[in-house]
Amino acid sequence: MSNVFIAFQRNEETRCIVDAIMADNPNAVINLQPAMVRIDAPNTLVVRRSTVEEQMGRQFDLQELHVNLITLTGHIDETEDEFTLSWKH
Amino acid sequence: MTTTSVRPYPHIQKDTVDKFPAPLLYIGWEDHLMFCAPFCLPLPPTLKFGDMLAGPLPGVFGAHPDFAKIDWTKAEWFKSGKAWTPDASKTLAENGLGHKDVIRFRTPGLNGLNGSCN
Amino acid sequence: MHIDLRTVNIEPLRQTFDHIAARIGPDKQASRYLEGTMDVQAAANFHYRPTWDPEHEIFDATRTAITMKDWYALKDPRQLYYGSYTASRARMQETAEADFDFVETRGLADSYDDAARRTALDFYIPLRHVAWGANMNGASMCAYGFGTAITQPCLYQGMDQLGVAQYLTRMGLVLGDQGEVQAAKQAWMDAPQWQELRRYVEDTLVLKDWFEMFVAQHVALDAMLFALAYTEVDQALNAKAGPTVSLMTRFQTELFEDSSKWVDASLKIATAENPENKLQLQTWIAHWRARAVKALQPLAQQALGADSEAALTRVAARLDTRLVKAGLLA
Amino acid sequence: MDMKVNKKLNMKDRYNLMTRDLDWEPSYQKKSDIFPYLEYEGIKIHDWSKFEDPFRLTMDAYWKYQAEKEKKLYAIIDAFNQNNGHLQVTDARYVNALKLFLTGVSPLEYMAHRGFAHVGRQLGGAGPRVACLMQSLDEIRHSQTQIHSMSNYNKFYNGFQNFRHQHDRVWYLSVPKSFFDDAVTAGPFEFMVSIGFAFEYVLTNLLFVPFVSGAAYNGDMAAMAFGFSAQSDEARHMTLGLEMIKFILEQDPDNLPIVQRWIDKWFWRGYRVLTLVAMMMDYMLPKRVMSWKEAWETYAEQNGGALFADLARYGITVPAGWTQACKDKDHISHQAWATFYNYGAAAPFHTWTPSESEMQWLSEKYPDTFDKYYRPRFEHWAKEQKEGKRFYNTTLPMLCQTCQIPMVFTEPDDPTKIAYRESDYSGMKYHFCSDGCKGIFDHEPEKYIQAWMPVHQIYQGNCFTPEADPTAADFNPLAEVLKWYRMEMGKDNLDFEGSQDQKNFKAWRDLATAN
Repeated sequence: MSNVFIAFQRNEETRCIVDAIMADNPNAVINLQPAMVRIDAPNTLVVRRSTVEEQMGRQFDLQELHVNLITLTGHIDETEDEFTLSWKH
Repeated sequence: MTTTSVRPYPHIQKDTVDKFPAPLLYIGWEDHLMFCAPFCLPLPPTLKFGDMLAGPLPGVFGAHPDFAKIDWTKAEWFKSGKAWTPDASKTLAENGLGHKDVIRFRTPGLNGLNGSCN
Repeated sequence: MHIDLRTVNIEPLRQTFDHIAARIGPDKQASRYLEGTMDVQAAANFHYRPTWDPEHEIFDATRTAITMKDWYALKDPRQLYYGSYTASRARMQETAEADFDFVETRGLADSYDDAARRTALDFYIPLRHVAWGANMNGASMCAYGFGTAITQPCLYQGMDQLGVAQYLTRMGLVLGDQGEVQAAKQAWMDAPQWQELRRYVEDTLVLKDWFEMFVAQHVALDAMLFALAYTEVDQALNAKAGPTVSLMTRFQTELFEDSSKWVDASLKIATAENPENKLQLQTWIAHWRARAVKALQPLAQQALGADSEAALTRVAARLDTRLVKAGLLA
Repeated sequence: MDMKVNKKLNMKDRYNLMTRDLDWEPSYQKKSDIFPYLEYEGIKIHDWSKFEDPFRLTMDAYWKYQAEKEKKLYAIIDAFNQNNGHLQVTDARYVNALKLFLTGVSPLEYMAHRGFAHVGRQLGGAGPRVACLMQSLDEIRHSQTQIHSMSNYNKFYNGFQNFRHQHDRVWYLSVPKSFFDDAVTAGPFEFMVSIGFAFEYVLTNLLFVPFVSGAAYNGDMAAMAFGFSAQSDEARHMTLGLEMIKFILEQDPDNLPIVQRWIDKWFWRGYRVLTLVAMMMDYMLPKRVMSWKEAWETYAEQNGGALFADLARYGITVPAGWTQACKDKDHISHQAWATFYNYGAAAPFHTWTPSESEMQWLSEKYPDTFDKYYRPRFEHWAKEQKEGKRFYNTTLPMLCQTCQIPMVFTEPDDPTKIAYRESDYSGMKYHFCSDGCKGIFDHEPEKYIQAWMPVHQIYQGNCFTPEADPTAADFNPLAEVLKWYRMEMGKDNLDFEGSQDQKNFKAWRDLATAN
């Protein structure tokens, strides 16, 4: 089993996204760097639209993730409701 | 192996000897990594090996404090990595050196700055 | 440490990069368009021949019969670089989004006249495939063309055409459904009235000379197709059934106006460069224009009936006006 | 996705309708004439529709989000420029990292733009074509945002002003140039494995994340902004690379050995180019982020390890050069900086010896190697410089025929011995820095014998301006080569100590703090 990770620029929007990820992924570990925030999680990590919307108090399209995304690893599965990273081994 | 291509691939050999004023010789000094890499020099095939040591080489390697201490009679030579004995009185060509050959020398007792191979 | 640096007035050593200064003079500030465009393509000392085209260098001006002393003479009058390009298209898509939204929320599609709906579906929706071909050609011209001044807008135009294909698909889904979109594809493949146009598009896909492709795509085909589709047919439907289709094709109308500026400028510069270019362009235009007219006739007929001939005459006249301005027609 | 439709279609079906359904089976032209480059590499694809693009971006969404990113980015660049932000960086030495980036990396972004336009036209499936064309657009973005954010530095510092001219000519810039030329001249599938997978997926984090974090640490908001903004596209690119390689491997078992060979080759080619990044991290940033070794352990060994563990189910193994690369992490940054220190007269940026506190940092980060193998040469050079004898190596080095880096790398198990490898081909000897580079040559010698080797080109007399007269008595070949490079002796090159950059930076900062 390996870690997947996702990293964002640090700003007001991603604060909500990161909070949502931490709420939905109890095993995730957060790593704050200058101007960047990185989240590692064992094997799989999910970004849930509904949770982000609760955090932001507005509608959120998962494709908006791209605006502040820095990097990620793992296989991606994206639907209207969830954006999932995972390794298959 | 050949290069796979959609149509026949051209043979463009850029660095053949005819394009240079003189054949290239690559020369490295073992245990002296202050010079980051071996050197590339165009040298006439008629140049005597001993004249190369006395002529061009000081300009190339002279910046190292070990260089002035070299006793060339004790230097060990390698050609393409194999031990090799050049004849200082013969030309590069007579010593069997051709275009793009690579030679290196070791100077026993002189192992770089404080023996650090630098 | 933070120091207030705004108050410092220091003299720059130079105003721009040397290759830009060589073009505009050393004392001028250069635009972002110029700095991001001029001479940015590698032009010397390529290391290897392409395995997919061993007869040429990676970038090679001899991939076309057109010659230019300086390929960077072919500047884009819109000065589009990536930032200004996406800003412009983002505005256009926002308008388009609002228009589609308007059509959908007001139920304009449901209340649209059925005869007009039939005409619109039959005429517009197969054009998504024409736009797809244009997208592929845009990629070709960008990949095999020479000099960023022209290859850059070729890709932008190719991506615009992908946008056109997607807006047309979307209009098909609003006016009809997925079945209608599939039926339109069937017509594109089999219906006799579409075959000349499909042949035209497929023939452009295999063109080896990228500037001939530019002529076949932008000058001969798009100049007439966009005028026919987004002026003539659009007006006819407007008169019959109101502006529903105009709302959903606004992107194309704006794009046509925008891209024509670039196409015309490029033609004009290449024509003025030398008499051989002019002759070559005239030869290509004569060939592809005749084919485009032939390909569009049955479609104009299908959409406009008895008015089609007059409409095509107007479309051709508009192209003539453009060619006169470019110096290709007396 | 923005394209809302009234008939309920799921995201995947809608996206298919917006992309692959636009494609059709041609009948007026042969498919093999429309897509002429799909056969010759030996890759077998049976069903292009099996390719899945996970980011289902339609053009309207692309324009919308990308325009938003651009707006944010240029706002930062404008503010940075208006406020003389360049004077806020830690030290003017930092600016040299940007020079290296603009001359070495930005032109590659442009090559990626054209290369992806090419494969975005030529691949047999509509899905991968669209994804490649979006990447082609992104890459011209990166090329331009880099030029634009460094445009202001160019106004105040030396060494940026001829980046484009120099990329095609200067000795060390043939390293990145030949890397990308190699990739775009390969077939479309190899291009996807080389750039899309090996570079974007395996190595890009090592290029961008340290560089961009370095910018952030050193107060360069403009470079940080373009870097992070570019990275937001990289996430899409990395995914395209990974999906592409999975797709190729799933299509036919015969593809595995070809793909494995490409992975071996391109891992090594890319890794060699990253030598420049290693050096930048360990020597060029006044305020360090992490050592190259740490970056390698994080982004290559851990993340790359996870990736190859995942690809094992297809039969893919870690690249052939992986073990050596992991050993080399203790060495390459020092060897590279020593090289640029040697040839500090021939590169359009400044070099320097690390200060005592910087050497202390290097000792801590590289406890097994720095003091033993590298400190002695830097101390010697610093001493000589103090005595007014700054060492400049003026004899041209021997280059590796494949990666074109001077032969500076040592044997994997003996850091005191330069690694020499050679092959005979077509009546001539060819030399390499490593087993990796030799293997690449031996597989396709016809390709690499064409290489435009800077040192050889100088000796052939091809690197002088038309005004130069090699027969003149006072002909100075190195000075003439610098002219041809469009490098101004004493301004663009030589040691940082005493440079115009150093003096100006200090004078301008003093202006800001004095009354």
